[in-house]
Amino acid sequence: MRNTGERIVQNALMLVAFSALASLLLIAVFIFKEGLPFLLRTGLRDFLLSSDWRPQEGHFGIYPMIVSSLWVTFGAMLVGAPLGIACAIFLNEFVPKSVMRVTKPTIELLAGIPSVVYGFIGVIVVAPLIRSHLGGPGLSVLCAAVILGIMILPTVISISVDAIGSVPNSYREGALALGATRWQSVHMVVLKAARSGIVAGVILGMGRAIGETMAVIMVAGNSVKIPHSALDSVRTLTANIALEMGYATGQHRQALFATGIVLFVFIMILNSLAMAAMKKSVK
Amino acid sequence: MSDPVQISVRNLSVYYGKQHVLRGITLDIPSRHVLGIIGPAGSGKTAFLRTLNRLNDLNPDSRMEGKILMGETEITHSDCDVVSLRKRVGMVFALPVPLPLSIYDNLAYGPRLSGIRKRFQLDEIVERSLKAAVLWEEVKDRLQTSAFRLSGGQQQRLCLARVLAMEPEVVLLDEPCSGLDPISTARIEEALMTLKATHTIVLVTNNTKQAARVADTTAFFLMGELIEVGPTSRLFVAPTDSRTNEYISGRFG
Amino acid sequence: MRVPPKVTQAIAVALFGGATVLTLAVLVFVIVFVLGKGLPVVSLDFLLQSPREMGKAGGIFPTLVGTFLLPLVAVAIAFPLGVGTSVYLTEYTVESRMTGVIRFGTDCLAGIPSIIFGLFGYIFFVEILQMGWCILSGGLTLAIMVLPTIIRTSEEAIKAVPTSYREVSFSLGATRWETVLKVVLPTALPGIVTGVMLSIGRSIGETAAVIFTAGASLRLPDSLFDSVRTMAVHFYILAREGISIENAYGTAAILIIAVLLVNAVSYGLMNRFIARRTK
Amino acid sequence: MKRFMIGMAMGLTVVGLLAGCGRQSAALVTVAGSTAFQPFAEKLAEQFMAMRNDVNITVQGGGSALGIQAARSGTAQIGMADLVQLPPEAAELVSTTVARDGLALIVHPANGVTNLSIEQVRGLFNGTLKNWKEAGGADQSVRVVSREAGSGTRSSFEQTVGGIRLTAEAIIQDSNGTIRETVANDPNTIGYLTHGLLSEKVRAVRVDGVDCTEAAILEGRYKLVRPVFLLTKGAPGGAAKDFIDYVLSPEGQGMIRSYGLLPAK
Repeated sequence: MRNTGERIVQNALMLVAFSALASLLLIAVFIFKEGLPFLLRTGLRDFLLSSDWRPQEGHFGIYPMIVSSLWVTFGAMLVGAPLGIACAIFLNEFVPKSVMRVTKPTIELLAGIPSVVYGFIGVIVVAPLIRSHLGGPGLSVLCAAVILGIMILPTVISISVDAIGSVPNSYREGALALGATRWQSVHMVVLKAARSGIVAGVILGMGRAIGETMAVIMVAGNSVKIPHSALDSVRTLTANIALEMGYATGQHRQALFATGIVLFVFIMILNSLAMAAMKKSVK
Repeated sequence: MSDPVQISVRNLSVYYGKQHVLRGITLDIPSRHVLGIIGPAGSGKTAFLRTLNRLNDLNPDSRMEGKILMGETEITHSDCDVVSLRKRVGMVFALPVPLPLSIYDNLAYGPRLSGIRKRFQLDEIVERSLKAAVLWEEVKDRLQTSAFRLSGGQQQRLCLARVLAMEPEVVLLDEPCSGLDPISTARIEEALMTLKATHTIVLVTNNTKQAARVADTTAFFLMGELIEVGPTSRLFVAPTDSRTNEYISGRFG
Repeated sequence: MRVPPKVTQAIAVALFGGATVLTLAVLVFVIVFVLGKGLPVVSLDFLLQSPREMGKAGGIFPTLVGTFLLPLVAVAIAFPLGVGTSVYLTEYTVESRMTGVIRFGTDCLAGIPSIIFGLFGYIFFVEILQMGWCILSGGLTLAIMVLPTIIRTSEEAIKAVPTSYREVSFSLGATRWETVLKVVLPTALPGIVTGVMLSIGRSIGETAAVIFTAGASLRLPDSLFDSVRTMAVHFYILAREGISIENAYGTAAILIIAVLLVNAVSYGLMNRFIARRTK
Repeated sequence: MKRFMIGMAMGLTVVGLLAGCGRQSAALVTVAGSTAFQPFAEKLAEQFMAMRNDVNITVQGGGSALGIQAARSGTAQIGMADLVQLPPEAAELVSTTVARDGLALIVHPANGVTNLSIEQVRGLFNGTLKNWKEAGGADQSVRVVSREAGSGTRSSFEQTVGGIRLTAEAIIQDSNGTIRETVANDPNTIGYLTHGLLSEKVRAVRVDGVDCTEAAILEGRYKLVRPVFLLTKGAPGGAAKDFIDYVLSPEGQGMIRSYGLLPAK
């Protein structure tokens, strides 16, 4: 009786263990099922490389959205990565452990602020500043980059802090014993050892930035065009889906799911890169 | 309490992955008897103990050959019900491991698994086991406090009592006194002397003096091999193998 | 020309210190800004009344209910699945290609943007299963979204349970499941709860996935098959549509307090857990 | 063991619930579609349910296209659409005109322009008029705000103005409210919204010299007008019919009028 019970439990647990994988596959299957036929019909080149997005006239080119997504993500990295990494180095190497123990959880708490709140602050505070001081509509690449850069800070900081923290103290002591200053020991020894962990943090931050939707819709302006400057209004892949999904039928709707496929592929590539970097840092 | 059993080990080999940790052990352990096992670290003593209750099964890399009979049961057989085997063969580990429960619940853990739920039955088992492990007087007023509150020596006796509460036929002890002070050690040995009237006991120890004090028979393991086994009185006075002599006289190990 | 090491050290400290202060200042500004504008709006009536005129007047009570129910449903579904998965991975199997695949799937799922979850939930639960926009559709979608978080944190917590506990339990004649149920899970509980709290926090703040699956109805739900609006969605709609900026701030303040509270509790639990582990 | 069994039982219950959830109770009516008509539908539903407590009406937004789709698939019993021309896939649905809606062109209150010709509107939205100077305003570049592709308001607007091919520079927002907020935040923008949602934050400009007022629309002088349809699969029946009848009743039409839309007839 007990053995049968055990066997049932084991099999049930094994079934359960596939739930995450099954969900992933289910998601992939349904997104692809809705979008792939369209993609094949239109052709990858026409879909990915055409700049003409006029769903009403049957033109579906998402090149501007791809470029915009990349620019916005790149901008967010420019804002978030240096700040985040500097913050992680400072907390790990230059302040007492007690300060770190308070600061790190505080920063991680902020990861919980809903993205719509960040987006709203972008509209109310950041966009008007850009409009009045730099010109343009305010709702722009720059605004999105600033807001997303702030949003990914907790991710970058948290993972970088862990990566730097896991560098053995003997490395630092070795450098310090040779007469290096704290900074020399950091940039010559510690950062080299923690590099892949930090890279992983930055890549995961990128994943979050490229996948963010609501905040971006609020601050990016959503014009369908290839941006010429940081002050131009743009539409990202995610915004394209969320903006038009509710109103789309037929081909238009399939095109949005196909946009989802492109986004899905982007994210999978980024995740694989991050995982590879993490693995390297474990070694 | 059922009759304690004789254990016979025939040509037992154990592997941990590629490592050959026990090589062709053949050994008999009479019932109501204390077998002491001595030997330096890495000699396979613990691995041997863990085959007797099949705890090695938890290590997916482990593999064994040969045969062990416990009474009528061939415990090395793949059909052997290891769960009921482990109820017959209790084990005390080198370091005391109280479960994160109260003293009472630690003691009742085994009996409850066997389906004993009635409070008065459990109360009775708890008291009897604690008395047998010479711990009752010290803890009888605080059975509901966490087992972590006890001292190291008390914790180890708690572990012994927890084993006894299952009413096992065989008790395995893996260097039970390695972390304890002399007074606590004496308490444990005191308990063992009483227990051997009713149980078969296998005591692994790296303290040769303890083996000399407690064991009826002593076996000497070295690098996975059984070098010599014999009555304690003889083995310590006139070992037949020179390596045994060197070990007990403290030249290595 | 070489800059003396002492100077580079001073520059580094100033630069990194400055960056840290800036980061903290920005993040604190976000909270203070929202709470400063929002808290004056908040009152007992605001919390307990139903919204009138789409939220221009009245309170936010139905959205509080929605914010409470959706994460609850999500966790009720994701908790057994997530903990079950982590128990299986840690206790019932050895590292193999299969566990590698499961881990890879979990990691990938963790990286998927919420809009994709929204699309999927809309297509699968709302349309194909014909559940419509409802608490259950939203809860199921969120459950998939937070599943990786629960799996990962539970796995960490379970791995931290000393092997000796398991050996003792087995040596006392417990089966694997009995060991899991009586020793492993109770010991790992604080860590598991942390994962649950983090998941609740994420569900509370989610907008994109919720709006597509649970809808945005302002009515008080009668059953799991009714549509609800969460505070995050309510805030989004109020602020975006300019219905009432004051009420938007008020909603955001409550939302932030709720999320911070949930996160703070989970960090408290985690710290207690780590303290116990290192003892 | 026992706990495990309970767990299994709970799991099965969840599966059972999932399987049994195609459930549509007779008294439940879902109305989905046009975000422009959504606030009106919510109010109407509120009042209707006050009289009929055996009916539950849930109102969802999502847009005209979604309204059509939801009505076709049965996700909603009633779809809301506010298009000048219904798309071909709506042919199988029965449409009932329940209101008319004027589209107001809006600018920031500080913008000097008060009147635009249809030609100028076309030029602004096509991106050929790039500076407010060219439309009689200050020397500032024009920023156009429009709705997303697929929006009923946008296609109605483009159809009534005619000849619009929206400039790529246009900022896109996904609802009337967000258009109004964006225009209210930036003095150089121009957008459009349903005239019922006009507020003091923005100013409506005259089109060909005609103010966007109720009277002008009713008299047919103001050109930018579109109908609002409620769509049902087959002739409306049951609670859905009762609700549509209520919307068309003098009381319902009065309520539509008092909140800024125009009656159907």
